[in-house]
Amino acid sequence: MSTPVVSDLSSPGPPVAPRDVAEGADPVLEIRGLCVEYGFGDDAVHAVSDCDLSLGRGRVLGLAGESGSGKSTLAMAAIRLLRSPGVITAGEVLFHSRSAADGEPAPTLDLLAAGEEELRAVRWSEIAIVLQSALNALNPVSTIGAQFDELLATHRPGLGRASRRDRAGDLLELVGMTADRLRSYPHEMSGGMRQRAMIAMALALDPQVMILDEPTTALDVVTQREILEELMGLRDRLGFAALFITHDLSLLVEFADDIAVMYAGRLMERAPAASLFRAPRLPYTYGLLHCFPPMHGERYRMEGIPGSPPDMRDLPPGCAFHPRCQWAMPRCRQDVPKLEPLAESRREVACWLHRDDATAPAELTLPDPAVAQPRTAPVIDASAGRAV
Amino acid sequence: MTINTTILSEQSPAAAAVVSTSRALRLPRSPKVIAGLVILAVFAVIAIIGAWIAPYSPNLTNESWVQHVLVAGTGPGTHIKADYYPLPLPPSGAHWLGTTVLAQDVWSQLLVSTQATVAVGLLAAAISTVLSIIVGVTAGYLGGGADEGLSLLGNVFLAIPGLPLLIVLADYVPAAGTSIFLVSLIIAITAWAYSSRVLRAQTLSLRNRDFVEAARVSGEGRFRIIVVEVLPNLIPIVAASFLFTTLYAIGAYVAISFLGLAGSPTSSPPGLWNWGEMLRETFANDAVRGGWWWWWAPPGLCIALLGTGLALLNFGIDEFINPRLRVAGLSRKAARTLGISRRPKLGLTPVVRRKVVSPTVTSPGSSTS
Amino acid sequence: MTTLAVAPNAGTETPVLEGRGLTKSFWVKRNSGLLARRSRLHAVDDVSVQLDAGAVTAVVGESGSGKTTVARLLARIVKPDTGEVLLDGHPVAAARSRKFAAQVQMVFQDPFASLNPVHRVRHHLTRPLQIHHTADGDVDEAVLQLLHRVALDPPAKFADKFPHELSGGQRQRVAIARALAVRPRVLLADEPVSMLDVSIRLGVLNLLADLRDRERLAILYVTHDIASARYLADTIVVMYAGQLVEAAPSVTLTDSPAHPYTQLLLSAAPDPERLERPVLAARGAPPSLLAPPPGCRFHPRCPHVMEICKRMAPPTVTVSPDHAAACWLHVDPADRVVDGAGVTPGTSPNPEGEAEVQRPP
Amino acid sequence: MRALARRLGVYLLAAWVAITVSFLLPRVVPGNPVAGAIARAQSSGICNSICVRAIEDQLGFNVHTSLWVQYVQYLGNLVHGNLGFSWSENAQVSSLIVSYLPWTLGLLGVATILSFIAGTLIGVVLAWRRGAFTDWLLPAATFFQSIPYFFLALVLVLIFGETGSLLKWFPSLYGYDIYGVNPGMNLPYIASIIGHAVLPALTVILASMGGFILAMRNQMVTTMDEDYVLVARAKGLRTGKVVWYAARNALLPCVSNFSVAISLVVAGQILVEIVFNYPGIGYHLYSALGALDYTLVQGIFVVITLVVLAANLIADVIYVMIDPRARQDA
Repeated sequence: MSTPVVSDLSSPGPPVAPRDVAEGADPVLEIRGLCVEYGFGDDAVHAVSDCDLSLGRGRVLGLAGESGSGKSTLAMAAIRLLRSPGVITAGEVLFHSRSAADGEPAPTLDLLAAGEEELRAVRWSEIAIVLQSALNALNPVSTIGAQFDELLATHRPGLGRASRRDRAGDLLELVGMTADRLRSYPHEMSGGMRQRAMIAMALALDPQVMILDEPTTALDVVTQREILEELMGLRDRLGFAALFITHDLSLLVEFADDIAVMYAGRLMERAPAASLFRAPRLPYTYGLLHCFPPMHGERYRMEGIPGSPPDMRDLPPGCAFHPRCQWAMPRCRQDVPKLEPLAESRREVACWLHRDDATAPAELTLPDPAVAQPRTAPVIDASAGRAV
Repeated sequence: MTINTTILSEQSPAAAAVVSTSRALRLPRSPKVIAGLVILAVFAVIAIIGAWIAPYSPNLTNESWVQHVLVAGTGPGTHIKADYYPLPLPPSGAHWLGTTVLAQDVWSQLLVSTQATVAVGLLAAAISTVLSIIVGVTAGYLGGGADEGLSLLGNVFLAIPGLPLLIVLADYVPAAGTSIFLVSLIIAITAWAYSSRVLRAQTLSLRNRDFVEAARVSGEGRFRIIVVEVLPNLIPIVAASFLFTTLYAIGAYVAISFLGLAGSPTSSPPGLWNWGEMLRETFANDAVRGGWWWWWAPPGLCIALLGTGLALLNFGIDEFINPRLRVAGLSRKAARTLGISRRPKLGLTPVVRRKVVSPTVTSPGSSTS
Repeated sequence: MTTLAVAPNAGTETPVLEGRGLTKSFWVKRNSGLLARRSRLHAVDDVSVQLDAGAVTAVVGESGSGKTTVARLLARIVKPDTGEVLLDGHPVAAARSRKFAAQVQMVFQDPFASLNPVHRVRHHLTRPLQIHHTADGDVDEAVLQLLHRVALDPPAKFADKFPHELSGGQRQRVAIARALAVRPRVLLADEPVSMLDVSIRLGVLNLLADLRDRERLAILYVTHDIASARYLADTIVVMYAGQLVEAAPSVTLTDSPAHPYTQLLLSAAPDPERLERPVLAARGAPPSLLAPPPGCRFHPRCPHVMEICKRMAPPTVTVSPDHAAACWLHVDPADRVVDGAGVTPGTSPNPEGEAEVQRPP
Repeated sequence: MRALARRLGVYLLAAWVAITVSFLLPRVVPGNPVAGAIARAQSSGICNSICVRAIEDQLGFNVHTSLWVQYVQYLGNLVHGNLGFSWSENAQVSSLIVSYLPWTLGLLGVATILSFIAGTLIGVVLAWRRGAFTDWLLPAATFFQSIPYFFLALVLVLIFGETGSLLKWFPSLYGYDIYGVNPGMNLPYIASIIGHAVLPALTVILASMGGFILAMRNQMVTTMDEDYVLVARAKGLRTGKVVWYAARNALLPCVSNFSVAISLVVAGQILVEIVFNYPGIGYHLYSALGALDYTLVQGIFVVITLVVLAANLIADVIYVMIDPRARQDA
C-alpha cells in the first residue's frame, strides 16, 4: 500500500467542481441497483430496493426520508458497514478515486466486490463517516488525542509521533476547537464539541467522500447551524463530496446541492435542492414540504400527510406511498414505479402521475426554478386551510 | 460453582428497548432453551415421583449387596480369624447403578435425593427472590434515604463471602439439615443481595420512565404503580434471577451437605437425602480411589446436568432481555446455502447476488466465511 | 415578582393554571476529581407562566433551558423550591392530590416510553376513568369515546392493542386520550411531537389545536422547534438558561423578536424560505447552570452586550402591548443606572406596563 | 477517590457485620448450642473434656459477664490480632491462620488470575467469531460452570491424580511431598509445591473459567453493537485494533462484577482444598468443623471475609484505573 502524502491544511484543496456542473458528470461515488435485505429468504425485509444514486465530486447530496425509510441502511450498505443481519443482494458501488494530475483515468473500485484489505485502504482515507451521536462513535476509554494518533499511525505510517500530534491539533483548530482538547476524554466534552471532534477526525486523512448520517440531529438548533456552516465551509475549502442523510428536509433545502427523497426503501425523487423545494414532482415530497410550518407570513392550517409510514415487513403492493397519496390511481396499487428522468430537466421521479398519458395535478407541475427563472412564489398555498 | 455474573447487570438499557417492544416473557425458541426445558422437566418429574419409583429405601442395607473380600493374611490358613472387607457391586440388572460400600442401592439413593436437592434449590430461590424484590424494588422506587439504607444492606451482604457465612450459619443451626425450609431459608439469606441489586437498578430506570410518571400524573396510588405498572416489566429479570439463584442454591446446598453440615440421614434427627450427602459418603469412603465410579459419578453428573439445564434456560432469558445476544437474521440453513457465516464479520456486510448468471452464488467480495 | 407571561385575554379572566415565581434547583454530582462534591444546578429561576382556557402557550428553548422542568413544576411532579402554582387563582396544596390530577394532565415526549409496554391500550384509558369516576357508568363505552376523540378509528380495533403494535403517532394519540380521560382543563404537553416522524407531526399538533378550540382546554406546549410553536401557539415564551427572556403572541414574537437570544434562535432555525443563508446572530453554547454567569445569563454570547449586562440581571420590559422581554437594550439608556441599592426604576415607553425591575441577587 | 472511599466504607461495614454475626450467632441461636454441640461431638466420639471446656469458653457460657462486655472484649481482642486459642491444634488461632494463609492465597491468586485472563481471552474470541465452529465452547463452558468444584476435583484426581486410577501424572494429596522433602528455601521443596498445586489450581481454573468466558462473551457481544466499534472498522483500523476497542470496553463491567465472582471462587476453593487435603485455610476450616473447634472456625470465617473484602477493594481500584469515567467520578 502506498503512503499518500499528508495534505497541507493551509493550502487550498483540489479544485472544487463548479456548483453548476451537471450532477453526475464527474461522480466520485456511484451506487447502482443496490438492494439490501435484513435476513435472507422468504421472511427477509427488503430494506433498500434497487437504488441508483450518484454523488458528484465536491457536491453535497442530501438523502431525506422518515425513520425506517432505509436512508441510513442505503449509506451504510454502500460502504459495507451495515450490521448483521443486513445482506446486500444486488448492485454495485463504484468509488472513482481522484484522477491523477497527469490526466490518467481515475482508478475505480467496486466496494461490493472489494476484499477486506482493499476496503481497509479506502476506508476513512477516502470515505469517512460521521454518525448521529459522537458520544457513541468515539471510544469512551481513550482520549481524543489517542484516537487521532492511532488513526494517523495506521494510515500514515511515515508520520512520526510529534507530527501526528501536530496534525491532530491542526485538525481540531480547523473545526473551531483548541489543541488542548486532545487530552480530553469524550465524556468530558459537550455534545457539540464531540461532534466537532468527530468531524475533525473524519477530515484527518483528507477524504474525498464524507457520509454524514444525521450529524446534527442530537444537537440544539444553534449548535446545529454552527456545525453545518463550518462543514459546508470546509467542503468549499477542501473539496470533499458529502452524502448528507437527515429526516429534516427543510435543513437539506438550505444545505444540499441536490436532494434525493426515499420512501419505504426506494428512491422516489431526485432533483437539485431548489427545484425540489419550489416544484416537487412527487406527491410524497409535496406532502413532506407541507409538514414544515413556515416561519413567516400568515398562519393557516396545514394537514401533513394522512396515515402512517408503512411497516417494512408488510409493504402495500404497487407504489408503497399509494395508501397515503391523494392522487393515487388504480395503476399505483399494482405496479411499482421506477425512478426515471423527467423530460424537462435533470431530475428524476418515481411516480405514475408523470408517466405515459397520466396527467399530473397542477400542484406537481409547478415551473422548475432550474428551468424557469428565477425565484417563484412558494408552493405553499395560503388559501388551502383556515387560519389557525 | 461459578455462575455467570455479568449477564444480569448489563441489561438496563437494552432491556428497556426490548421491554418496550414485547409484552410478555416469550422465550426465543432456540435449541438451547428447548434442551434446558427438557432437562428441567425430567428432573422435576423425578423430584416428584422419585421416592415413589425408587426400588428400595435409600437407607436399606442388605448384606448380599456387597461382595465380601477376605482381608489378606486372615482366615483359613492363618491363625487370625477370617476378616472381610466389603466391595460395592457394579451396575447390574438388579442394581441399575450398582451399590455402595455400605451395601445400599445407588439408584434408589439418587432418585430419592433428587427431591430434597430440587426442592431446596427452588424454595431457597423463591425466598431469595421475594426478599430481593421487596428490598430491591422498594429501594429503587422510593429512592432517597430508603434507597441508601437498603442498598448499603445489599452491598454489605454482597461483599461478605457466601459459603463461609453459610457454613457458620449452618454450623450453629444444627437442625437446619433436617428441614427443607430451614436450610432453604439459610441459603436464601446469603443469596438475595445480588438479585436485589439488579432489580434495584432496573426499578430505578423504570421509575423515571414516562409511563410511571404518567400513572402518577393520573392520580394512581404508589402501591398500585409498583405492583401494576412496574413489576410486570421486571418479570424477565425476576425470572433470570430466579434461575440464577436456583443454580446457586443447589450448589450451596450440595456444598454444605458435602461438608457434613446438613446432617446425615442416619444421624438423629435424620438429615435429608440429597446429592451432596451422596457425594460426602463417596468422599468419606474413598470411592474415587476404589474406582467405584457408579457411586460417585451419578450425583455429580446430576448436579452438573441440572445446573446446565438452568443455565441454558437462563441463556434464553438473557437473549430475551438483551436482544444483542441473539444471533439475528440468517437461519443456519440459509447461511450455509449462501456460503456465508451466520454472523458475518463486523463492518464487512456480505454481498450475496441472487440474480447473477454465473454459477457462483457469492461475489468475490463476500469471502467472509 | 416579575411576571413575564402575556396572554391574549390578560386581565379579563383568571388563568386556569398559573405558575408564579417558580424556582427549582437540583443537586447533582459534580465531576471534579478529588474535590468531587454535590453542586446546585439552577434548572429554573423565577419563572411565571399563565395558561388560559382555550389558548395554547408555548415554551420554547434549547435543551437544558429548563422548559421541561417548568412543565413538570406545573404538573406538580416536581416540587418548586420557591414560588407557587395556582389553579383558578387559588394556590394548590403542596402534595399532589387527585383533585389536582383531575384538572391538570400531562402528555410526555416519548410515546414509546410513556405507555407501559405490558398493558393494552384499554388499560391505559380505563385506569384514569376509574380513579376519577369520569366514565358515567360505562367504562368500556367511555374508552371507545376517548379513542374516537383522538381520531383513532375504529376505536374498538385500537382498544385491545399493545403499545408496540401501534405507530409512534398512534401511541401519542393514546397518550393524549389518557390525559383527556379525567376531563382535565389543562393539558401540559412536553415536546409531544419531537419523537414523531415529520409527516405525522402536524396530525398531532392539529389534534391539540382542535382540543383547544372545541373543548376550550388550556394547553402548555413545550418545544425546541420555534416554527411549530408559531404554528400552534397563541403565546410563545422563550426560555434561556432557566429563565424567561421573552414572551409575546406567537406571530409578534417570531416576526419581531425583541431579545437577542430569540433573534439567535430564529436565525438558527431551518427556514427554506430564506433567500440567503442567515448570519448567526451569536455563537457559543448556553452557560453551565451549575455556575450561571452574573448579570444577564445571555451576556457571554450576546452581540449587543453592554457593561451593565455583565453586572446586573435585566428587568422585564414591556416592548409593546403583550410583548415583554428581559433585556437591558429595551431599557431607556438613562435608566441603565446602578445606585447603591439597585437600579432606579425609570419610566417605561409604555404607560400600561410599568417596567418592573429585578434586584440583583 | 470519593467513590473508592465509599466502597471502602461498605467493606468496613461488611467486615464489622461479619465479625458481629460470628460473635452473636452462637449466643442468640435458640436452644443450647453448647449442649447440642457437645452431644454431637460426643456421639461422634471425638470430644473429650478439654473439648467441652473449649466449646463453653468459646461460646461464653461459663463467663458471667454481660453480652455487651463480652462483645467489647471480643472486638478488642480482634483489633490486637487475638482470635483466641484453638484447642484441637493447641495453638493460637492467629498464628495458625498465618501459616495456612499463604497456601490459600497462592493457589487462589494464581488460579483466579490465570482463569480470569484465559476466560476473558476465550470470551473475546467467542464473541468476535460468533457463528463460527468455536461456538461449541459455549455449551461446554455452561456445563463446566455448573459442575461443583469438588466434583470436578474428584474427576481430575481420577484422571490425573496419583491416587486416581488412570494417568497418575500429578500428586493429588497435600500441599507438598510431606515425606520426601524438607520445607525451606530449597529447590526440591519448591518443585514439590508447584507439582502439588497443579491439580488444585487446574480444578479452580477449569471450574471458574466457564463463568468468566460467558461473562466476557456476553459483554463483548453487547459492546460490539456499539457505534464506536463500527467506527473503528470504518476508520480502516486493523482487525486487532478493532477487537481491542471492543474488548477494552467490554472488560469494564466484567471487572466491576468481579466481586461476585471472587466470592464464588473462594467458596469453590474451600471445597477443592478439602478434596486435595491442601493445607490452606479451607481444608483447616473443614477439619475445625469436624473437630468442633469453634474458635478456629470463627477465626477462619473472619479472615476469609477480610481476604474477600480486600480482593473486592483491589478490583475496585483496578476498575477506577482502567475506566476514565470512573477515574473522574471517583
